[in-house]
Amino acid sequence: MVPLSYYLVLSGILFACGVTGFLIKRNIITIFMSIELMLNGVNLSFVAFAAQWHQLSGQVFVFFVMVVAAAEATVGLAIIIAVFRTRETLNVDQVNLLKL
Amino acid sequence: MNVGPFILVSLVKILLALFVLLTAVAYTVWLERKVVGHIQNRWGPTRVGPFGLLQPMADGVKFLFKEDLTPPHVYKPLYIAAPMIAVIFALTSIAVIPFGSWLDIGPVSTMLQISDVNIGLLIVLGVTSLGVYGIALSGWSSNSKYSLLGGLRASAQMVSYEIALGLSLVGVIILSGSLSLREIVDAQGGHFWGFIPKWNIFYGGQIVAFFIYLMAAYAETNRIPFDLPEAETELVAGYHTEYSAMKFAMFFMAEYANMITVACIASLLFLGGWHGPLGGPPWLQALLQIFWFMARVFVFLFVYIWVRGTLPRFRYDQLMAFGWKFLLPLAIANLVVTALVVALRS
Amino acid sequence: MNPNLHLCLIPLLPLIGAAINGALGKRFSRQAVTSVALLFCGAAFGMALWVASQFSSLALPHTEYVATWIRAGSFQADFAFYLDQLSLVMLLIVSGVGFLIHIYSVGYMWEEGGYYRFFAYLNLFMFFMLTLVLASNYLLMFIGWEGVGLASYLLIGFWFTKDSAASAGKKAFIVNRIGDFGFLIALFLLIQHFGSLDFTTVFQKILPFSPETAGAGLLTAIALLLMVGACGKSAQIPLYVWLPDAMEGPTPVSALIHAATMVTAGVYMVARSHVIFERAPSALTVVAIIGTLTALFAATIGVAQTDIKKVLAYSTISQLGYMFLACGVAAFSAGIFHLMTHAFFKGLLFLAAGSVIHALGGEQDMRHMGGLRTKIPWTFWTMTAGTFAIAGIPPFAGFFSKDEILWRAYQSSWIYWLIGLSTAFLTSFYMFRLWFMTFFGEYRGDLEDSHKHGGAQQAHTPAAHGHGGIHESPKVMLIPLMILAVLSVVGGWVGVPGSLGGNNRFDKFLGPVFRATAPDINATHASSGELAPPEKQTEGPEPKTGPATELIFTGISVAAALTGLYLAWLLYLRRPQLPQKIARSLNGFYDMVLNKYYVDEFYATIFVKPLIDGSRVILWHGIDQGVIDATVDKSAEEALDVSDSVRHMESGNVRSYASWVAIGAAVVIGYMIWVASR
Amino acid sequence: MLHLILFSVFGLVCVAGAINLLVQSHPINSALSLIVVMGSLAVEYLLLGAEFVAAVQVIVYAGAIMVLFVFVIMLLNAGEEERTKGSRVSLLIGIPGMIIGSVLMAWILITHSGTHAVEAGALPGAPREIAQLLFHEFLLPFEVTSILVLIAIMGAVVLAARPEPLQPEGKC
Repeated sequence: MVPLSYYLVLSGILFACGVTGFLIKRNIITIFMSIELMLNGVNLSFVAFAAQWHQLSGQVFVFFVMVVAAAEATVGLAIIIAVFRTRETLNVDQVNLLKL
Repeated sequence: MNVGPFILVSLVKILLALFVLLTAVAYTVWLERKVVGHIQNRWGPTRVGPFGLLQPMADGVKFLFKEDLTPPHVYKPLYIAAPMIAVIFALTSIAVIPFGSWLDIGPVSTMLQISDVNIGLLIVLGVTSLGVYGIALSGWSSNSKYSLLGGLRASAQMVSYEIALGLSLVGVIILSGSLSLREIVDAQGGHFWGFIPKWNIFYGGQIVAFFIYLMAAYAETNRIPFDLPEAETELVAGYHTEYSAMKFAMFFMAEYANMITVACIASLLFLGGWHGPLGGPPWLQALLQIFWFMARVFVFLFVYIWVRGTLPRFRYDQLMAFGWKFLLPLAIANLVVTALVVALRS
Repeated sequence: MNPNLHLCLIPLLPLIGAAINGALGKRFSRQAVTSVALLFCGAAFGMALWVASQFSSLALPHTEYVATWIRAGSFQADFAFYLDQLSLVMLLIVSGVGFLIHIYSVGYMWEEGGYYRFFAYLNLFMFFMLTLVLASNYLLMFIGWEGVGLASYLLIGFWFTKDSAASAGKKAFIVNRIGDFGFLIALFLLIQHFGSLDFTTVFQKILPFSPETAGAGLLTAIALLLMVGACGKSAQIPLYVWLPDAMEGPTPVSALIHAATMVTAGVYMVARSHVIFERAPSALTVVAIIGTLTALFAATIGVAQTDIKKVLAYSTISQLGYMFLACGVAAFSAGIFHLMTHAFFKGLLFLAAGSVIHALGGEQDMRHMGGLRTKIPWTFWTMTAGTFAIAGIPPFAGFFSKDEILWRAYQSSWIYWLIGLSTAFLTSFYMFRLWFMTFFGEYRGDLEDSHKHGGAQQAHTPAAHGHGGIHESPKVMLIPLMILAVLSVVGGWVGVPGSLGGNNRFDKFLGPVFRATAPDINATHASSGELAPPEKQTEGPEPKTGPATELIFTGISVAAALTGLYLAWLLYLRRPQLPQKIARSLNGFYDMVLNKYYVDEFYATIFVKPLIDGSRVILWHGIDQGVIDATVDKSAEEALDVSDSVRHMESGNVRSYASWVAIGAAVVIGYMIWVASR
Repeated sequence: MLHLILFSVFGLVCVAGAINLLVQSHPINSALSLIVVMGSLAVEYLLLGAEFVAAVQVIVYAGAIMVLFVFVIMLLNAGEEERTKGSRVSLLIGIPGMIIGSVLMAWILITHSGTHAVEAGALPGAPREIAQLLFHEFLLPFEVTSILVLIAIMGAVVLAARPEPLQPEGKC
């Protein structure tokens, strides 16, 4: 049987990876994917806790997280496309005028 | 049932299913060539074997022995991985598809299904939705604009139509109250008004959903009239322009395997699965069930080919508009109506 | 219990009209604007008439509560309306004359720009004036008070492109503010001492007071402050200066606001709060003195004016003086009576003058008029009626009211009477001077009958009208003139004094309002309702009463009026060169009069200039620039520096922001872990 | 036992995928590794008995969202990400930061959150129960999220729509 803490550690590691990716990647899309990675880590801990405390609501929260992630991805990618149209680049270091 | 026999039986079933599936793929190709040929007043393959029945073998051999060349400037790892992804995901979904209820062979009594998952339908959907990666990656990795356009089209189109597809299935799920394919089929047993079988397409009034599913399925499997990703008149061969030999064959197999999966799902969800009129001893029952099931799948595939022989190809914006502006609202409406009916009935 | 008369509708109807015209009038055709304005104003008038018809069946005073406006502790002010004889009279005058003048304006303003604006303002004025008249507490009255001030400001400055008009509007507004200041303080005193502004409540609380004969007291203070307000609104010394300049506005405005209705608001207010005044004799004396002085003073100025409207303006001031004189001698009903007649004939005179100006294409200087009798007969005849009325020639309206005022003044003190009499003489003199100069003799203007275009005239006043050549005004202007003419002939007959065989019905009608509340020490005065003008007065010499004496005095005043007529005829028709001679003979005095005793200049040097200088030096340069601007600028610079130093954190690089966020999150998590692990 | 083996295998796959996401310089590789992460996460969910979540994870995340990512990457034809000095700095700071952070977190979690065992299939993650919960207790959040999605769709259309459409709309 697997201790709960293992799952939490796993999710923590994923989350940390996400944060790091967010910080060190230059490509907007990759940064976005790092965000998704963080969300996944959180989801894992949600499900783990749900299984731990026999609370289905944990899983329900995962669905909400997914929906939000989907919405966020939609809008974010649209923004990326718009940025790319005007800037011809996806490098966040060159997208530093805070306006299109 | 202890582990040893279980694994054994499962292995046997997997091998059987795979064999059946691959042969089915091969002969679907043959069937298509014959039918389309007759539709177009040709003979189709006739030389290899009687009625060209051995044509698939010949094709397979040809593909195996052709030179497998990889064009330069391709992104190799993905270029190689893409067809595998496609075919793997296409074949995987067979794992949860039941061909019949139960089969008793001497001591062992097993269900005619590799594994019965209580969310089988979702798994099928998930696997098929993963299938898009094969095409998209192939289109991107082979570093050619035709392929890229094909891949783009394929991914956009498949993602779009997946929504309508899923929504059309939800009606059935509501009716049968389960996600397990087996239970869904069981729910369709019996008759109403004495003679009409209680298939969802009749009984649940899911005929609308059925047609939505039909069109969405054509789009999902990139078949005419929605075969924009490989529209030879616009992009040479779409996403598999740069592929040859076995890799190309894999895409081919993937496509037809997907067709078969879709056909299976359709017959399971809408056409009452393996329920049929005749009765008899148990072993005969089991075989009959498989037969009825196969028959439905065959009919469905025939319709596929028939449509291909008949209809012209859409324009891409028409395709998208059709998916988003017609199918999706229709599916939602159907869903709402079904939910209302169920809610009122209970 | 009285039936609900929906009095609130009377003010609201014009407001609706104003709203419609003001909001949408720009898009309307002139016909549409006209119909809207006339419809709502006429509806108000009709309503007033209906109320009058119901009046006899009412238990007075009749109040209607609409809504609670302010409730602060025990103090409460409502939207409530108050109807008694006094407010009914005012209501009829305001709505009736106002309606007539609306009709007149249609003809007069037809070619003007901003036609819809004009009528929106007029309706707005009607709304506020009716509110003022019908208000059941001082606060609501004050709203109307301020509102009419606003409306008059807007209307005086109607031709705001004309510098003089704009400044005249401002002047009127500011001077009124001074008066309102006094009014407000009076209201505060009332709230402080009686805890209410409601007429009935306040008066009930005041009734038991006995007159503060011995010098000043609370009531005297309140009364005087109210009087200050009245002075501002009704153009009495020392706050009259705005009224002559107010003639910059269109003539109908002068007629409606600055002759018939608004300026009489002060008189109405004094009469309304007569309960207070009656208990403050010293205040009454002040009122009377101010009234008399104003009357005489304005009359003397009026003699020398040559601008037809200016003459009328000063005559208005002096007539208002009469009314205050009447109030000052506690003859409120007489004051209101004169208010009514004055509304008729002064409105008529202004409208007729407007018709003359209209006929001469914007000419206002009497020296360029003359001999118009034959050219604009209708105007002439109506004007004649007005002139005779104001001059106090029997049996015209002015005669009765003025005569009663004089009589009552005499009963109070013969000085008032003497001054009043001389004022009456002067009044008839300058009015007939105007009359002769305008309509008799030969035409002195350059605008000939031949329809040549008087572009010159049109240039110098926007009132100029397209068609040069002298012409009679259109029907729509003449009909109100005729109605008013009839009214100013017969208007006085409701108050024929007993000495002339009538029994002062008007006085009787208003009796309940004024008598019932008189201080109890002169109960005789309270009881003397039947004998026409109440003769027994506590203040004022004892004898010289009785119809005979009154008849004599009537004769004297008529004689004075006739003398004025003769003199005017002599000077301005018979020997037109005489006036110059006389003017030369008493040179300095004439100039002084001509320049209105230099009052404006005086005010300018004493009040206005110091104020402006003080504002510029202290308020503007000192406080505004020195303190406020300085602090603001300084803080802005500080903010600039700080943000400049912090700015470098904001590299615009997304990842740097992200790292800030991450660091923050890390800190928080660390803190939580620390807390948890402790 | 089997359980632990499965967990650790797929957990390792997960971490490997995550690391790969960071290491890879080409977005499409990162995307693929992220897909791998998601797939193995789905397996972890299965181990936790949340099979419905697992399925939805595959369908929504791997099947829809990541497809969208890949699509955009293909559409913009994003190439290798070039290095900038900022990136080098952030590498120097970020990588150790990540390692320290995750190690710290792991230590904290293992030491503080005792060792309750999570048994497989602990609870029936069957769609039926989840649906009960979702449409009764969490009805309001559900509707709100649906509105959120609607808004997101509109926003995406508005943002991505070209100012002057080159061809009739509908084409992505």
